[in-house]
Amino acid sequence: MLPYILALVLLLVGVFGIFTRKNLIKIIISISIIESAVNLFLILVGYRSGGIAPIFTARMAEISEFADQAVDPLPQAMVLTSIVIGVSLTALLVVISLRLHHVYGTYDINKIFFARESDEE
Amino acid sequence: MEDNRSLIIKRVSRWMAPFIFLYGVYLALYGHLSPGGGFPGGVVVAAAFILILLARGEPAALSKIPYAVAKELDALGALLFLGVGLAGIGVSGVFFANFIQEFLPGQPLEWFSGGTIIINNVAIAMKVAGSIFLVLYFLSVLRISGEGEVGFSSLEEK
Amino acid sequence: MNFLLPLVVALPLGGGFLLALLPGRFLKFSSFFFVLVAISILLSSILLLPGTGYYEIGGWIFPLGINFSLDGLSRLLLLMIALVGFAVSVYSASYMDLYTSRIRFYALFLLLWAGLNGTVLSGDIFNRYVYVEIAVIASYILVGFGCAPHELKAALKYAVLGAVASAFTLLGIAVVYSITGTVNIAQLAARFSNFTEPVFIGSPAFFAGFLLVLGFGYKSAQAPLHVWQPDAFSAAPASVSAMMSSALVVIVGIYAMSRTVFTAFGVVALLCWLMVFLGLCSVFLGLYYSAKTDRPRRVLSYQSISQVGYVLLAVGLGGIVYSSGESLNLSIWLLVGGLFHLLNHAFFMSSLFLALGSAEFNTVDVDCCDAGQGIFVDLPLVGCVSAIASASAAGIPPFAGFISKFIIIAATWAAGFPFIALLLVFSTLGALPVFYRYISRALQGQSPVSRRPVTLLMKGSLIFLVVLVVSASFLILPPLRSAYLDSAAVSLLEERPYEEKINEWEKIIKDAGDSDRKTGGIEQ
Amino acid sequence: MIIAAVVALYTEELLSAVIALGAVGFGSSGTFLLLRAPDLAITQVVVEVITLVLLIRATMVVGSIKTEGRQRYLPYFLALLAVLFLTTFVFFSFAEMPQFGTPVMERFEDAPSIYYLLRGLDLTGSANQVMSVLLDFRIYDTLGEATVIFTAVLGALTLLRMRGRKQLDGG
Repeated sequence: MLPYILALVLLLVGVFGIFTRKNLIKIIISISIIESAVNLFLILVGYRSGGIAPIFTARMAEISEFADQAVDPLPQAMVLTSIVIGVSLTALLVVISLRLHHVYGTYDINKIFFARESDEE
Repeated sequence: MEDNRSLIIKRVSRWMAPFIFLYGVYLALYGHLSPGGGFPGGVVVAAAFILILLARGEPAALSKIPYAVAKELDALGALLFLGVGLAGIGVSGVFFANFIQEFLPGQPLEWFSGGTIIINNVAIAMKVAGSIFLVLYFLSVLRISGEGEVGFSSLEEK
Repeated sequence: MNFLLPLVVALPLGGGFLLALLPGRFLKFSSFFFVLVAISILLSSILLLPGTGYYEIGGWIFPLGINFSLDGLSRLLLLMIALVGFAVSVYSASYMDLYTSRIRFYALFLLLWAGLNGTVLSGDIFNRYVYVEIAVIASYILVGFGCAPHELKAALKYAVLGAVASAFTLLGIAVVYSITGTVNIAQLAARFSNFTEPVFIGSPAFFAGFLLVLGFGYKSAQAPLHVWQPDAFSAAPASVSAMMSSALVVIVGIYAMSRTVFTAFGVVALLCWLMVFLGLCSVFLGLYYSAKTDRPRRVLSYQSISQVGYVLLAVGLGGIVYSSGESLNLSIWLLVGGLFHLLNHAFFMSSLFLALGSAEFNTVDVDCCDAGQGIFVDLPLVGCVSAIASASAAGIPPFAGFISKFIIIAATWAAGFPFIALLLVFSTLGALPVFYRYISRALQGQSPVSRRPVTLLMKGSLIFLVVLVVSASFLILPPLRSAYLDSAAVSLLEERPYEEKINEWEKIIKDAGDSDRKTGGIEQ
Repeated sequence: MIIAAVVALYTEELLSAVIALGAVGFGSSGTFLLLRAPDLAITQVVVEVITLVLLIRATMVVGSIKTEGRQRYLPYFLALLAVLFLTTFVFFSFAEMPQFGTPVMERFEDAPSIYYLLRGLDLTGSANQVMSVLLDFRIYDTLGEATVIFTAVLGALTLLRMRGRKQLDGG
């Protein structure tokens, strides 16, 4: 149970950060934290106590022995996909926030979102 | 700006870059036997070019991998991946059938095994290398601060 | 016809990849190619309409691999996306003249379309999450396509909150996987119907369902989570707003949500109540804000929130009635009303947004359009299209919008929720003055300076859409209704899809396990 | 890792925050290695490097020290509410959650995972079962993943244009 709870504490830290931080970079960091927490949770689900990596090597004689020991490969494949999706999103967010920084000169979301309309055009 | 990089960095990067590149190719080609695979392989390949870009400047990097090539690599990798799927329809009649494994099964644990998995890993590596290089290239060339408009007019093609 | 199923996703994907490859000088060719891809997707979606079935990708039996599933609901929605997408792509072939790098727009639009088709067809919740991500990432970019500060701000708001919603969706999927050991929807349905204990508050299944409903609810802009939508729809190019309001919001939100709650979890009343709550909130908040504002884009986007709220409410109530087991007929009527309203919403919202976009294209000056005064004076066709579509949206009797709202309200009343039915009557009446004001402001007063004529392509797609808006009412005639709408509703309520397939799979895995145990025993 | 996450959120200097995020990422990479997921460990390291490069690029535009503005209480209240809400849910539902260390194939006989492990080598010929799941059994997911990167990169380039709308004077 403890590992699940640690992963969820990490998630909660990220959620707290999303709500309270005002800096765009900090918000992107919070999103990254939430994503790693979720990925960690998914891997924990597939873990087998005392298991081995799901890669068959020449040392193993029997496939059933391998199947009895290896950890679950499906969550690993899913996490691989979600890590990639996460980094794509981060890249996109960084590009958008860089461009906004050029316009407003700050990463503070209050200053960006409550800027006067006349500044925009 | 071009000449304030230290000579050591330039020399070391000249020696390191090919090895990093080879490591990336290895990760992609042996993904079905050992940990690794197309995505990290592609990123490591891109990292080799980024190293050249950062250590030796823009012209050196673009002489190794021009902007247009990176862009095509990105799209071609994706097309190759989709093409493997469509070839599955052509050969075995099923979308994304592993048709190589079906007709030419390799020996498990040898390099030639897994059928289309190798091709797919290479396709993903191409795609990822192209796209990561493009993003980091444009972000590193982007002006850091200053007045006026930012962005690239070269990207506004009609 | 099942061989067409992979093509419906592969065509827009391949088209998008190829268009991204083209250099900028092939502008004419790329516009032509873009419309050609759109036509071929439309054709294959029409060809897919008669049948149902599944397709196993890679030839793996489907809890093992991923399957496309085409049933009564997904074929209808596939055709709806294709019709709207076709009209929007013909429209944007000349509307996007306002912007730079049109080829990238075409590529991104096709990728958005591919994501939507993949979401509709997928029979696997994790795969659905991936395709939803494609669609929403493409839409984050398309919202900020103009690169002006306010557009980038809208895109940023949408993307930041969307990333959090996606993470929660993934967490929900992880919890589902940990309690059931599968992500395939057919197997999930079998698993949940075998569970002895139902989904109750505090069970992991409810936690997962709650996360999934909230995650998809964010993407369908349901009321407490709608904050991104008006900004995004005001900032995006008109064609993108049309596609997003009519297809994206509905598909990645309502369709994905109801597939999870109904098909995978097996109609959970608690989650249906959550859907009804979200729907009711958005009906009223959408109406309230659309009455408060004068800017046309915002009026339309808040109205869109409100109309999608009707759909969610009807679908949720249908689930509640079904799970209480009182009257199957009534729950089917509720779902039919909801789905019919969903189709109507797609057609009238896309024509309203495209008509407004034509006015913006015509006047060039965006500030003037923002005020909304007299923008349709010089454009009789556009004004006409807008008027017809708003009449349908406001629920004026001969139009399809009236019929669908009437069905929803009547069935809600009959199902024993008179209070909700009265609220809905009130909100339907409340929408009338909003649309009246919208149209009359746009048709009266000084017409702004016209700079660009509205092109033939744009007019053509507007006429195409308005024909759809009007002819949608035929869908409620008994033969068509029983063929399409009823079967869609039944397929949503159907408890265990592809049951025989799952039984086959259980036999296969049992054999594999037995033979394995045998050889293992000999070795030892 | 949790400490690093808290540091990442509460440190004043953006660059140190980014580096603390790096610690979170490398920590999770190490955890993946402990949990017998070497593929993921490699990918996570590589991705973390990219994320760090991107975020450091983003912090380069500001001065080194950036103090946050005046804080309001409403966001804290909302955050506490959300956290409490999630915690309650988690508290109740985790009593029902399966034990840690028992993967799904030990609990369900018909989970696809058993079949991947038993027959993956024969059917796909790939020794690395993660790859055989990723690139053969569930290759359609990977097509989606590749499309996501493609879309994001195409979009990043699209959003880096100098101006998005054409000039008005052209008519």
